[in-house]
Amino acid sequence: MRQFRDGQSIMVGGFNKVGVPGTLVRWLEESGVKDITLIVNNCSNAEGSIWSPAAKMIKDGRVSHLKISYIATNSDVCALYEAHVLDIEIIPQGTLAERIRAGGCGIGGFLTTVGVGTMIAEGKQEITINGIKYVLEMPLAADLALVKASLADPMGNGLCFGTSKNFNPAMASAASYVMLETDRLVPVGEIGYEHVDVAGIYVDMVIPSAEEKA
Amino acid sequence: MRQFRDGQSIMVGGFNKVGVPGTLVRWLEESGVKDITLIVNNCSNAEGSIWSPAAKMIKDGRVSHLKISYIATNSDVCALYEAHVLDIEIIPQGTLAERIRAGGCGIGGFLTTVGVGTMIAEGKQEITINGIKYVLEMPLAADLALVKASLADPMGNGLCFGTSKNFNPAMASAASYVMLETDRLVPVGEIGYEHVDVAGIYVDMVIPSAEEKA
Amino acid sequence: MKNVREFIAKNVASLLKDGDLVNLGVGIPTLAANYLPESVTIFIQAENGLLGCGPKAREGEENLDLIDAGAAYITCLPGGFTFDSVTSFGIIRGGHLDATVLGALQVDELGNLANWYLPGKLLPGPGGAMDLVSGAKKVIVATEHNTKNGDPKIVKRCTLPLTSEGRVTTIVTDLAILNKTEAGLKLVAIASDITLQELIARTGCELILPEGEVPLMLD
Amino acid sequence: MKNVREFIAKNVASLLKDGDLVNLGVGIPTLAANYLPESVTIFIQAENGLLGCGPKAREGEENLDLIDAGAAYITCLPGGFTFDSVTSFGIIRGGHLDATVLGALQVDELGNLANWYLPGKLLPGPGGAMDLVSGAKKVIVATEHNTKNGDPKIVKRCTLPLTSEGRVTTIVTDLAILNKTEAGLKLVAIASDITLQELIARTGCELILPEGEVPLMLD
Repeated sequence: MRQFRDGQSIMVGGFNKVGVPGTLVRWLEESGVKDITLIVNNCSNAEGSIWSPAAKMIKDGRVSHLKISYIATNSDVCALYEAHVLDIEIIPQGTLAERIRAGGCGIGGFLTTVGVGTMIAEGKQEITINGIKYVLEMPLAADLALVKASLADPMGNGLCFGTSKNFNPAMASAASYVMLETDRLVPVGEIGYEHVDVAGIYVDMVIPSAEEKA
Repeated sequence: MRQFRDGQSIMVGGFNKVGVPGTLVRWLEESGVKDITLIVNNCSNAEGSIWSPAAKMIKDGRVSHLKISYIATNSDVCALYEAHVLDIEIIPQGTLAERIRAGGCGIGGFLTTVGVGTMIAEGKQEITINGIKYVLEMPLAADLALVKASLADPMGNGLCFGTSKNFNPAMASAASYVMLETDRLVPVGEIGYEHVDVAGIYVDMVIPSAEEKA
Repeated sequence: MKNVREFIAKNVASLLKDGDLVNLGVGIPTLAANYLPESVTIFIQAENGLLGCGPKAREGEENLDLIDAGAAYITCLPGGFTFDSVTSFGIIRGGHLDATVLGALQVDELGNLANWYLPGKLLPGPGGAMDLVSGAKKVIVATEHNTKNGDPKIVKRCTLPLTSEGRVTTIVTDLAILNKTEAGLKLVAIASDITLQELIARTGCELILPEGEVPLMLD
Repeated sequence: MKNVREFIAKNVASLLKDGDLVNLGVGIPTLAANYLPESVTIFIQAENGLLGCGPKAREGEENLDLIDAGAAYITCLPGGFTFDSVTSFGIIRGGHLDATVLGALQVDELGNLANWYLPGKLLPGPGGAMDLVSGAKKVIVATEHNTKNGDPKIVKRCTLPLTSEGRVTTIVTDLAILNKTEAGLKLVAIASDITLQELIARTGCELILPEGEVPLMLD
């Protein structure tokens, strides 16, 4: 697909196995692109995981920069980190979400106490206000976002069931091009205007999911 | 009511006439409290406006600090500002919303281009990153928030119809004590867990609205 | 005599493109939506919490919870959605609006805008104007060319408190359409009922003139 | 021999108060919910996007879109609600959690915690731990007192990469409950199956002892 190109920065929504655009992740891997900056909360390399194609890309060296929060489910990442062969930025989960939000909503940076006094703060500007130390965190945006919604209409408005929202609404706001995968395509207007989680204005392409839920 | 006390900072939700907790605003005025820091988007002094009790407090000198975005609907505020008898902080609407959000979600400050080069930036720290000038805006929290939801359950979970969300969800997150007014009290569980706009965990008291909609 | 508000609105409408996501300020800017050609569909954001604003609600059919930023009862088009103020200004500040159209007290050749405070006289407050002007890709100012006293609203340097620095891209008045360029304000079109000399006399700064004939504004 | 995980979980549960809004980490912390007295109802947040976590879903009745942070299919109690990660960590960082319970690789007498990286060996990553520890009012560490090699996990100064500085309020292990105070770690309760001497020997920093008898942990 022409949407996938070498050298892109790509955000992929999902937390653990829920809210992950599995078909798009598979298409991404099959496209053969390399030198990718991958931005994810987690990326399991367990066999049969919905993340497997992305985990394969990491293992195969096609991901040159990885920005990630939770690594426990991917032993390759630990090995690559220790071997210094992959540039990994480890980001606290809330800071990851907030940086993506900032990237999407025109915030130039924000102050948080999260990470102060830890490796996470290294190389970052520290600002003390009223005696409280903060680290200045920068916005995070991407060339491409692959996101998921339970229902979506052709305009790209998405509704996410249960805990499947996670990173999807924010990532959709923070990428130049947004591909939305959905379990069920519904007509425009079927998602009530008070219940839109992923805003259609951010979405450039909607595709039906080919994954079976496990 | 013992919730209202002299010297408090109080946020009141609503945009123009929608999503305003009219009964709570009336109770606040009737309580006789003074020396209030009032944080609102707007506050019409038109006769019969749902904001009238708050506008009366401003006119009567019971509001000592006013933080506000849109003033056109209240000619008293303009007069008080010119006469330097009321301390008014004028805040761009999006910055007001974002500062309240920051106050509720533990963000110690944020960088925005909004207001750079204007009166709004006076006295604030300016930071230049990659050649772009930002102003550092500080979080805003309050002692008390008066908010509104169309439906609410006894746990304080609220759902807001139409454009009545506006400042209500953010203000509920940013105050030590939160009073929620609702058009209709519903049993716990009736608002679907995917449709909560005002989070019950923030809310300390729920009251039925005594206002008629106009 | 021409209806100035409608004339400006019509010419603003001509600058909007099919598919644009637009925020229209109260007054003349909102009128612009009435003058779009049939081939052009825009998505209108109301900063109080709605994207996909439809026509005003018919009398007796108002949803009392659904207003636009000017407090008119409106409708929501299919595919539209509602949101809170935090999300609304995230859309605005995040650069997701193709254009914003709003009024002016003054606007200058650097693209500076003043529209929220006339010291000693009028304090409407910024509302969402500062955010809109900072965030939108295209900032269209819709204003009468001169004040009621005949003073130019288009000036060399704004003297009133600024709304934003250098963000205005286009100015549409009852006399002309001007584009902000690095070199100053460039005349793009002129109203058919005035001469170039009159326009220059009623403008408070130098204008960059196009080569050849000046195109006419829509009547 | 006592079941260490259940023992720790039970003693963690004794520290939670009726009405508390709590985030429970994967493992022992999550077990704590099973040991609450009937008089205590807590609200559980799962940082992946749910507040009001109910029991695990019964087999065959799973909602495949509803998991907790440990990826277990769970249920949502009446009055609970779901949200995205931005909102979730707004709740966490904003100081709205009464308590968070999580594991440790090391914890020290200054209240520093290390639990996300064992250089050269294990890189679970912080996930939400740094945010939780920074934001929650009470930070309860639930951990075995010693590593599998017998080394103390409770030390004078953490040597592993920190999760946070000085935020731990209470440590619950298979041997003791310790409160962080300005002066150091204070012994609050001891397991009934060890002596004070043994506890001190198995702890990597000095402990402040209570006056009189040391209370016993729940068995």
